[in-house]
Amino acid sequence: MAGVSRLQYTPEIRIIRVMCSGRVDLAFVFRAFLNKMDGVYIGGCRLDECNYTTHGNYHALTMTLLAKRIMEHIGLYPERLRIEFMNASMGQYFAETVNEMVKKIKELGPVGVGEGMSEEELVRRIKEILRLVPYIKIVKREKLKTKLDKNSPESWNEFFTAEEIENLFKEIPSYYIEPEKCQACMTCARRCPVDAIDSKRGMVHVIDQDKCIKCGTCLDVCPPKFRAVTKLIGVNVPPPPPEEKRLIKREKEKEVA
Amino acid sequence: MSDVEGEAGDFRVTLVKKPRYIREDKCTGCTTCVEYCPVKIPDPFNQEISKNKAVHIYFSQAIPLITYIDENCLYLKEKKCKICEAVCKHEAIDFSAKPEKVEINVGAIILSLGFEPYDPRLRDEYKYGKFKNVVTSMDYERILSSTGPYEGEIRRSSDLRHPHKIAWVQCVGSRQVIEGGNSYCSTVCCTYTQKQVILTKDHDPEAECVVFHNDIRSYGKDFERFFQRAEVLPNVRFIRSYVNILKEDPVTNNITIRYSTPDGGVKDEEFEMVVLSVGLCPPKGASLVAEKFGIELNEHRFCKVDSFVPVTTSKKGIFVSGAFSGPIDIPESVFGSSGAATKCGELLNYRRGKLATQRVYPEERDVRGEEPKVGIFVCY
Amino acid sequence: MDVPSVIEYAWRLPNVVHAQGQLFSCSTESTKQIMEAIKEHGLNRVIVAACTPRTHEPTFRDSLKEGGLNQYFFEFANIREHCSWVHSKEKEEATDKSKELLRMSLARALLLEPLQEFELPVDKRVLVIGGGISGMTCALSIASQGFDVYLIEKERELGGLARRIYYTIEGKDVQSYLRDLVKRVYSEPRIHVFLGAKILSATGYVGNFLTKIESERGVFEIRHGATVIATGAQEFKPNEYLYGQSDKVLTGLELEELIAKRDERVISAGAVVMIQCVGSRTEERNYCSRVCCSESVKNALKLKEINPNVDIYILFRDMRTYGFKEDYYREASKKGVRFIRYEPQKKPSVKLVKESGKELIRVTVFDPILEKTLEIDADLVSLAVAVIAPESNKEISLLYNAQLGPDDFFKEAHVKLRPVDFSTDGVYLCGIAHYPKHIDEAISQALGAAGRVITLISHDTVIASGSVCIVDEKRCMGCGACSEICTYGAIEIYETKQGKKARMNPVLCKGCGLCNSKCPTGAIQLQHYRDEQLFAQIDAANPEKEILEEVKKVAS
Amino acid sequence: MEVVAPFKEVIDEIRESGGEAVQNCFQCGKCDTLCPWNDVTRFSVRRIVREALFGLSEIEKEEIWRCTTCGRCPTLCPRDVKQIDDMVALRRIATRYNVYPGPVKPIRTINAGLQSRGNPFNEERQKRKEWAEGLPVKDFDDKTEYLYFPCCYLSYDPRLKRVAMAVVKILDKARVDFGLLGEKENCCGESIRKTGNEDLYVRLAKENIKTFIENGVKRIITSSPHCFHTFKNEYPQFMVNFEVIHVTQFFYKLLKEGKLRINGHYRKRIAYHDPCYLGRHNKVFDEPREILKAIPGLELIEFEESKMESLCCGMGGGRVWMETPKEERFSNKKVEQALNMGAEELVTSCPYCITAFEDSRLVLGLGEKIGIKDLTEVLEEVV
Repeated sequence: MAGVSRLQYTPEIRIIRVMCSGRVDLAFVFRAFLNKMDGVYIGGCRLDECNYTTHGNYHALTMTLLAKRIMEHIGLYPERLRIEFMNASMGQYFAETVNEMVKKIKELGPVGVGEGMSEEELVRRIKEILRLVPYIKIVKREKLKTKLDKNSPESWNEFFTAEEIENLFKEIPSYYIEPEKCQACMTCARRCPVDAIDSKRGMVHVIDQDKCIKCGTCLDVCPPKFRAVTKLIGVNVPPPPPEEKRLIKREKEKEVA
Repeated sequence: MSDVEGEAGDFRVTLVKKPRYIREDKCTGCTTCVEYCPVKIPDPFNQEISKNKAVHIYFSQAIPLITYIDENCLYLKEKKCKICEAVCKHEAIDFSAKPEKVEINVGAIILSLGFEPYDPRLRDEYKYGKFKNVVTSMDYERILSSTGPYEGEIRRSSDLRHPHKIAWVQCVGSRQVIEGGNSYCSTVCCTYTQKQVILTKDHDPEAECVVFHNDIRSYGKDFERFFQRAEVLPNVRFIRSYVNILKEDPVTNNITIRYSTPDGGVKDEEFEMVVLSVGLCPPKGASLVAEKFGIELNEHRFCKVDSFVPVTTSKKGIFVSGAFSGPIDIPESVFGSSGAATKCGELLNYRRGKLATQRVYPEERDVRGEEPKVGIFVCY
Repeated sequence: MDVPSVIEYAWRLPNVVHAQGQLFSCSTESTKQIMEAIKEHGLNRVIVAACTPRTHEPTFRDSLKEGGLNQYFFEFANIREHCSWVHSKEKEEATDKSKELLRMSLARALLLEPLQEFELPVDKRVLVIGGGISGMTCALSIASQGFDVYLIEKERELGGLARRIYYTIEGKDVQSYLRDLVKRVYSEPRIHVFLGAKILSATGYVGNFLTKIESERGVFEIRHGATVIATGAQEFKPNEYLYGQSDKVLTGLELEELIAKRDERVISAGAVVMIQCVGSRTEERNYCSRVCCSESVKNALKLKEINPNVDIYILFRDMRTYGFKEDYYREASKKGVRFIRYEPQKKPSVKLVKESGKELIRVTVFDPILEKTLEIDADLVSLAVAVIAPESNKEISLLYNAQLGPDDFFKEAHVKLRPVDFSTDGVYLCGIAHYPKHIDEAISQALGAAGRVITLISHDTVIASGSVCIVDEKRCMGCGACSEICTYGAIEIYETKQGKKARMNPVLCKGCGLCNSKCPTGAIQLQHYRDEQLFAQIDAANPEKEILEEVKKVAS
Repeated sequence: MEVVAPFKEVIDEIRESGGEAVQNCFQCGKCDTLCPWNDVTRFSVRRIVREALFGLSEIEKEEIWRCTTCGRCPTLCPRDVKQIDDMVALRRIATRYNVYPGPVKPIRTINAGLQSRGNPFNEERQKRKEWAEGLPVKDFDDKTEYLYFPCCYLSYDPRLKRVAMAVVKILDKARVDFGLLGEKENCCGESIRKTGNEDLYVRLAKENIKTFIENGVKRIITSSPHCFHTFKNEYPQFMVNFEVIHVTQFFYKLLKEGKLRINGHYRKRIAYHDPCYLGRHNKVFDEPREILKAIPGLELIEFEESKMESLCCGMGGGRVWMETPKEERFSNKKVEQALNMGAEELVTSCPYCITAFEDSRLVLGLGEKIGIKDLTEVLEEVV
């Protein structure tokens, strides 16, 4: 409607179309910041006026609230992210809120620069978040489903707390395959959704920590008789055994024999 | 519609299409002509609150989204001007256009003439047109709209200030056996008023809203909850009393309303704006249409319908949908229109699909393995 | 804005083999140009930089089809609503922004994939659940247009609630209308009636439902393309105002029956009190039952007709005789029916008294205008009880994924735009299963539902969008985050050898993509809006990035 | 909280007395917002109607005597409750039981006067024509075209006699063939009927009708809108139809036909007050205004509430005979309004209104500041 009504607003924004605000992924937000976008504006339908029946806008809302806390956590101004709910006739509202946001962001300065962060540091921190998106989705899954009270937006801010995010990042687990226990059965590798497990027949399996999304599938599926996968929290993952030492015992014995 | 003859299954209808003086195939809706047009007119879509030009787009979501030239055009009136023709880059202006006669042959007819909002000028007591800040709900609807006369800001015409205390007067022209009124209830006003109250509070959370009524008729699905939603808003009052729109302050143009209290007294209260919740009247020209189509009207001059099948008129092959059959709201209109359509289907089923043709597309090219080859087309 | 410079910029973008300006892209002439350019330059992606996809996306997709290209290779850059119109005073900025939007579109376009729309066969038979006036009306209309209808009714007789209604407020004879309707249903060979029916199971989706029923005629499996829910509603039985304790206290329908039968109690009654909003507009049932005000007025007028000397008092909160029914409200007043308003905090009270050997019901109610409490001795008290949704709605709701509202009436897909549809395709709604309404309104809606059904089943197939979600089973960890939020029930989690996996029913998917953003692993992707497509578009917004190298890699 | 039961006998009595329309009421309260009493005190038409619906009317209270029958509420009542009929019905019951509360007591004397001498002042019949002595007016006979019916007030009241005289002078100037019936006529009966004394009204009316017929009256000019209203709208119940015309209508007609010419100037700012029975009840709004507008030098100003909304002077419905405390008189308000608008004279065309306004002028001590005139008096000065 802003367009049709020829309402004038500031030209800094670039609109990307999705069919539902619920489609806006946590990763999209940080991907935008990674690309030096100074702000992200999410426009959804008015709450309880979902075009589908899924009420994706409520999900977009919780996602936004979470993203804002994460931004704070990594030292970005949360004002760089904004969600607004509107219907097709609210062109004026759209124009106003966009103008307001752009003005605010101009005050904050370019992303990272405004926060006094070096470019490298900014990229490093955002990339780290992007790497953890699957983990965050898994851990906060229940909470992200919450249908907040649309009549008390003042309470939304408290939905995710800084402390909670603090803990979220403190408790990041790592999964590690204990070389002594691994029997190279390949179950975990087959089931790993992101192909993060280096598995060769007869060789101790190794989790590629950069690829790992911390879903814990390997831990779940490792046969109980082996119990080779462990979940580590707050400790560094031991380095994988060197290639030459990866041959499992059984195979070694075979070789010796 | 100038003429209709024939019977169910075979009607011949003659239509006269008024010229818009704009070539639909050439106009891009760029509105350059509007910019240059020297004739300012009260905007018919914005209830004549704001101005538009003699050449204009009817409203921002009009289909097609192109201009038309109305009868206020200097050239049409006095053969002067033609500035629009000079500025139009698309050669879309066509003053030579003449009314076009179109004859169509149809098997069934659906009358969806809609309704006419009640004109409160019919009675002095409403002070419409007399007190500056008394508006109808239709006016207010436009005032609330972002494409409205004040671009979505609630303003009043006397001083263009934002009114913070607004009264709604219900049953304007409805539920009354006084001359110039309608005896029936218009069904939609209670709920649209609640909507307007909610939107007003959205615009201005501090606003004080008072609705004067005699019964709240939240009879439709989810209407009761909607009413409660409006009712609990801070500074919103629903007062059970019809009112007397008493006086206008000569300086502030505020309006004093007198209402009755159940204890046998009255109270005077001043408002910055008064909205008349006008009812629904039969469409203009209903009698003429009825005569031409040979259908009957009811005692309220709405379309007379079969009391069990409310989409059926008194004439075979002619159906009715929407508010022409009586005051109804949008959902009722929508299923009624679907109902009218199915009645046409029943009537014309024996020749279903006879006029349809299948479209054939060329076979789809397999582009797998091709390097992307992009074509870009930019529209001026 | 400066269109030539935008075109010039377009030529500099990678993989662009053709760029041109058009005066009016959506004109027939221009779309033909696009078609020809596809053939001439062997285009396999088309970007139109013009207006909003809301209006013309179908037009251009059609041009691609005409050009022999999959329609999903089309991408729109909205440089009108997003640039020229909203930045009309900043020509330079608008031009630059257009270039960037074009670049972003290109990035996405390179990653577009051909998608197929599904053509699902449509079974032309229709199941109508509920043999009341709505169900019968709907069935008759569908059948008269040449389609078979299975009309199932849980009772052993057709007619529904209308069997208990004798006349309308306008004075029309409901029973004879009903008899005629039933006769027409039975004489219509395309309507197959099943009485005493119970639904055992229901599966399927738009165009292809399979419902198993048990009825007087045994167990049947019915294949049908569309389902109409016309299950009606029922009368609320109150436990206040001495209902059930005194035979002088009746519901509105019970009174109507006495009136219709010219029962002696009605003919000899000296005073009748009607109490409105019994069980409606309460905390428990926070809705207005819509019909009761007019029903009471109707009964009052009928009573006055039979017995002009009877005193009638109608105790109400708001009289809701909307529309032309207002005339009957006024008529009732004129005939001496007394209307007394009560506030919910000061509900009337009812007690049994003996007055000169005669048993009476004494009703007391506070009149806010008199500021006094009125005491009325009545021979009969009629309660305008709520119309309530039957318990069985819940079951049917689950069987057909037909949503219920907060009061357990069926919930339409959209109040105004789709008032007889469900958000589940192929399932429709009419009558008082939707909400209490008068007979004419129910009929109107029943015909409306018939119209919607015909719209579906008059086609041999339905087309489902290609932009639906798909699951990459390898990447799926079976966590269920997707299926739990899909209100369309399009995703199911099932067991495989590799553990639990999500499975998509593309027919049910509406393409909102919520599941996509819930999926931790990216296993579920909304086609046409895949992660990498949107990432590419986001990345391309970055003016510093030498675009598209990465994208090109992925694309090829 | 007081508990009451509907009182069937009273309900029936009200209905029989003509108050059936109370049952039309849907309690919207519109009447109370329109009623002029609510400008000066607290008064609820709605409640009286409601009480009547349940037979709970309190006839011994002053409330049922308040209504001035100004006609504002019935013209805008959405349910056609006919408030005037309802009020009269209640007064009929009170009259039947001879119940007149304090301020209404004078009605008894009025009744006596009307009964014995055909006028509310209990003045001698013979004096009815005294005012016309020495004026160019003849007695009405069956050859006379118009009967001029001046009303009791114009006949006996010293202030209002001047109005009657003015009428006669104008008629004479226009060479109208008219005459008086003098002692033969009775009060028209309008106001006594509104106090509920239907029998007396019927007697007065019948006597008048008899007189009219016997004397060959066909056309009647009246000065009082009350006579005008009764002859025109109520006497037809006795199956007679006289051609009734109000002086303002008649004078306007004479002016238009050129039979009457305005020669003089009248350099004053004038506010015109619409009498309820001329305006609201009979829609005679334009003729008086047209006459005033035709007078050179006269500046006509309008009240904020005029025509259909005109504020009643307070004298209708028999209130002219009842006692109204000073602070509750509508006429005081009206005179003040006129003064505030800058009017030099308040002009109207009803004897009751003039009585009320003259009284207010006196009570408010505005003797010098504003004049009160009948339109006839103004016209007489310029023709």
